[in-house]
Amino acid sequence: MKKFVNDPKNYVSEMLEGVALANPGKLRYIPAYNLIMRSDAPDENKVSIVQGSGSGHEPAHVMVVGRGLLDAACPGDVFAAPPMDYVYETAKLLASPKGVLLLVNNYTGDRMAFDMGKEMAEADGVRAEILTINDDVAVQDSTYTVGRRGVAGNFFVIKAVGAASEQGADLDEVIRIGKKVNDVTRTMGVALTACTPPAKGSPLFELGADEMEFGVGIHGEPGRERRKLTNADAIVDDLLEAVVGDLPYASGDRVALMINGLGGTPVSELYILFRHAHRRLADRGITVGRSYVNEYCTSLDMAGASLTLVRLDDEIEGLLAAPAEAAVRIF
Amino acid sequence: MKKFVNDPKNYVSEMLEGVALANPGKLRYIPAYNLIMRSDAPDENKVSIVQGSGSGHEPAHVMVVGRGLLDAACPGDVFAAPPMDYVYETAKLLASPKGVLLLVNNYTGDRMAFDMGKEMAEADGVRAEILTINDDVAVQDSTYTVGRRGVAGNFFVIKAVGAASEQGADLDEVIRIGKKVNDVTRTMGVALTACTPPAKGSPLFELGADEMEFGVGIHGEPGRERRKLTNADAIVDDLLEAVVGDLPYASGDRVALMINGLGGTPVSELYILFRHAHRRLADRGITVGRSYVNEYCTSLDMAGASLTLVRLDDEIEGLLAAPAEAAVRIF
Amino acid sequence: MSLRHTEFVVRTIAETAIENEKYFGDLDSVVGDGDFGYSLARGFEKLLEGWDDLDRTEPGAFLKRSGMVIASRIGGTSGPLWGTAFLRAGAAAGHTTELDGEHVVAMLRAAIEGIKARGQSDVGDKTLLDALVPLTDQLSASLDDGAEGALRAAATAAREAADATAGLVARRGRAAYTGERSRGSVDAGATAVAVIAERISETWPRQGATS
Amino acid sequence: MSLRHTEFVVRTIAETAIENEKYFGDLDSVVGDGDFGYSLARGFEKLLEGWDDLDRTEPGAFLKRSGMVIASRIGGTSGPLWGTAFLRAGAAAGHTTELDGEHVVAMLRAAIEGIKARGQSDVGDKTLLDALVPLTDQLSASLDDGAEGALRAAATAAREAADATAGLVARRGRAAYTGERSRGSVDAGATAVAVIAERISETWPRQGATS
Ligand SMILES: Nc1ncnc2c1ncn2[C@@H]1O[C@H](COP(=O)(O)OP(=O)(O)O)[C@@H](O)[C@H]1O
Ligand SMILES: Nc1ncnc2c1ncn2[C@@H]1O[C@H](COP(=O)(O)OP(=O)(O)O)[C@@H](O)[C@H]1O
Ligand SMILES: [Mg+2]
Ligand SMILES: [Mg+2]
Ligand SMILES: [Mg+2]
Ligand SMILES: [Mg+2]
Repeated sequence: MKKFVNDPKNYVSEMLEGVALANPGKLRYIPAYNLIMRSDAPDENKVSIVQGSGSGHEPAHVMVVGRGLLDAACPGDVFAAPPMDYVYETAKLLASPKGVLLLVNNYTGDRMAFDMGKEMAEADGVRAEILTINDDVAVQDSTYTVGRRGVAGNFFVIKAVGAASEQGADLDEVIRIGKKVNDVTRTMGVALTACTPPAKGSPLFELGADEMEFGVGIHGEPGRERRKLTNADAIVDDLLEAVVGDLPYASGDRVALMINGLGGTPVSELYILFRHAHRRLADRGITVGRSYVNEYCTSLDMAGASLTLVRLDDEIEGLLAAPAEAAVRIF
Repeated sequence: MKKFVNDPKNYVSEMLEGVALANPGKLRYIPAYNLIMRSDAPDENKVSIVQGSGSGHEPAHVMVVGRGLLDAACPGDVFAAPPMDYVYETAKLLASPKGVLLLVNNYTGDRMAFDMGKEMAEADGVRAEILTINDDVAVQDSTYTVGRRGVAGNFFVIKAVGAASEQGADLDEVIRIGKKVNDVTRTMGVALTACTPPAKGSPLFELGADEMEFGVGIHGEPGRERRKLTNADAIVDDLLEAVVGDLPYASGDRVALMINGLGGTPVSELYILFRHAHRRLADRGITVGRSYVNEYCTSLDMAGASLTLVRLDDEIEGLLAAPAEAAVRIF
Repeated sequence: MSLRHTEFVVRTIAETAIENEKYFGDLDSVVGDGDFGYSLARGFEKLLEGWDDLDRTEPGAFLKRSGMVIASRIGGTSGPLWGTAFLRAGAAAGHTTELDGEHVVAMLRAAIEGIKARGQSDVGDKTLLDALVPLTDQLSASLDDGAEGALRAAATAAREAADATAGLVARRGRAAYTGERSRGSVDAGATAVAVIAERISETWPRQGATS
Repeated sequence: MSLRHTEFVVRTIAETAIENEKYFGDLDSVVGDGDFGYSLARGFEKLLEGWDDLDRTEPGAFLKRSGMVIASRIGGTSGPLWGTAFLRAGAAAGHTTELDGEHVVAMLRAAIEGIKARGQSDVGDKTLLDALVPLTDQLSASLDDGAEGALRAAATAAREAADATAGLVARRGRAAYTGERSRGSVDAGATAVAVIAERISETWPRQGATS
């Protein structure tokens, strides 16, 4: 296993300790609940924004805790939703008179943990609501009641509700905004390699040298179908076809375009994908108003990328442009 | 080859076009010279800061063009220094009455291209100086006159001279600062996998499943020695030993600590390395004043990391903390 | 089934899950995300760590406390599902201190209903239910054969049913995202139920003898 | 050597470099960074693109223009080194229009001095000099054998010397960073010189016949 790791059981806790050590005075780390929170949270004039999910998606979500983004993140183990009492304890610690918004990517495990954790917190008098994110167009909605997965598009929901809560919006308003952003956000991903969970020590599946997985999620699970590997432009064409046709996005729309790396792909390649997506959208009369090219939500060391579109209006664009500050910092 | 790529010959130009498309109004792209520059450069009240190098190190250097960092970057092809006329044209375009500072990582090809390009620009009346960066402790200095390589530590030189030039420092002063930072900066890297240059299509060398290359540079070339793969903490111990002992850094020092990913390693693992380095430095009485955990200078898709220390004083720390804005943006 | 028998069953489940961490994880890798073995193992380790402090006033209370620990300490989908199963089984046991075969069947049915409700799933969705329901049906049908005979029959039924999940398409859990591609490999949760049932059936006689 | 011969030699160098892109790159991968073949190929492609517009007033001018294109369009270490070599050879040719063997040797020596100065390198450092210097020495010693014979002897010397670089430790270029580990594989630049010399020696008779 080509990883920087000690005992795989400590993968998450050692990473979180690193995040805390790198951000003294800004972040607080509570090991018992895998909890990373802003040192100055909760703010009683602000809805607390919390995201939980499995680990292995870094920088999501522990590294987007900060002003204008998340107030706290409580990850579970690698690719496993947090146990419900992590959610419960987090909700209690972040309790604000204005309420707590729990952001949940739409997976069975995550929803159960958050439903149960929220109920327990409410029994203790905490005001909390859940907002479910489900931007992945790779999953055919009808067949499975659990429905579409939440993937990299969750960043836009985080950014928008983070900004709104910072500006003083109340819980209902924050939820309205989060739902609105989720409703106009669509993502599709492709993997060139399988990822290796540290506790497993070997790749989750085997991909031939000339194969790719089309329509992958963010947990290393195989995708919608296996295809022959094509060149970058052809991959973008296929991703765009799936994403644009789904909402659909139409000529005259103004969008945010995100090319998200899945962990093992260098940023240079992401810009090659971005270039072609930008041009093809222009061909369709769709204007890219905001650009995002980086890693936002990964699958450990998986080589791959996802493409996300968000249809912008003045409200959403204003919230996306609002100032914010996260633990992943270049300077 | 598990890459998002079209014709490998267009790898660099398509990436640069993507960078330009993602930053409308902020960056200017001149295809003939692989040139990415701030739209508002040159500023006649400011020394222009320019960095060239091979490509394949992204986000360095084209993605750290921006206010308080580089005014322009002119990369060559993957792992190849830019041809001298790229340097020449870049120096002319960035000419400022206050002068142009050309930052060069210490490699034969880069130095020759910059020496020749600078001479040509000077013949045209451009005031230009070269500052060489050589932070890599893996190279034994004495044996090779070309000396130590410039690797991820170059970020700190860029950041410091970028801030100083923004504050109005003249060329001599900017050079003084750049040299000062370079003198207190040391780096050592380790690779867990070989990288695959797009034009080659296969890994540059083979590494056994239980092997790592210790003391690698950033061009995918093999390192100082091949070792058995150890756990994350043991790797940090060895990197620290090499780096701390070199300057040396001593008890009572205050440092910036950077864990730089080489391209294929997820950020979660970088924080696992950071955690242990932070603790071990504390054991030695060395305080981490500033933390940097991310990709700064990569080798395409190589799995690996480097550790950099910078000894801080008030002047350096102030420059590192000064505001800056680069093309690689999370929000 | 006394408190001692209940402790024995829970401990056997825990130990089997811990010993099979890698096997269960590999099964979950085929069309899932590979964390199932890890999640179960870490959670049941936690249960064993606090083993001596669990409420032992009666079997039902013991199961409920175990369910609380499991639900709150196992992540992923399995924590809530397995925790709910233990909680419901404990509730169905009520305050009875000596549980007979009928009781045990009723407890298992309660656990099944809990999983279905929590997971919004049913038999045929290619989940652990596809082993647990046939196991319970067979146990119920074989009660006249005595504990050992009934357990053996139930374990056999669970194994057969778990193996048969290879023919199903997943409609719940992470594997469901792969649609038709999930056919051809057994479900990790169902196989775990079979492995655990076989272990209980094997070790029960020994345990019975020393009681 | 007339202008036509000079054009022939430069074109042969360019075509050989382009055809051997992958081979030269693989050689540079062993202890270098693998870009040597790519850099040469892209640069010489550029040279051929502007081929018809090169200054053809005399051999020296033609070589100098070629050197300018190479130096400014090949990246990495090779652009400045190969560009310098062509520039110096052109300068050494002066305004002579028909170059004899002595002239050619003098031009090669000038190219060698240029590389040494630009690269701060010398024979024994495991670079292209380790093939180019023996090649030049042998050419000089064999001038009495006529062009074909001298070229054949020079190519053989270059090949032997290039192969012998496997025994050297690199002291210049990217390979030098690996120290002792660079021993055991041939130098990419020296091998390129040998391959090019062999090609010129093979094709010269044909070209000569049609001139
Ligand atoms: N909705 C559900 N209802 C019942 N069982 C389920 C459900 N979803 C998954 N399972 C069972 O859980 C197992 C996977 O557990 P786990 O790996 O913890 O889940 P995940 O990684 O999907 O969160 C599956 O093999 C299946 O038997
Ligand atoms: N300082 C030097 N002097 C002479 N030749 C050199 C020098 N450095 C490298 N070379 C030659 O150049 C070849 C590598 O060229 P190239 O791959 O373009 O360089 P790099 O990738 O190191 O910039 C080597 O095989 C060697 O023959
Ligand atoms: Mg999981
Ligand atoms: Mg190179
Ligand atoms: Mg799973
Ligand atoms: Mg090279």
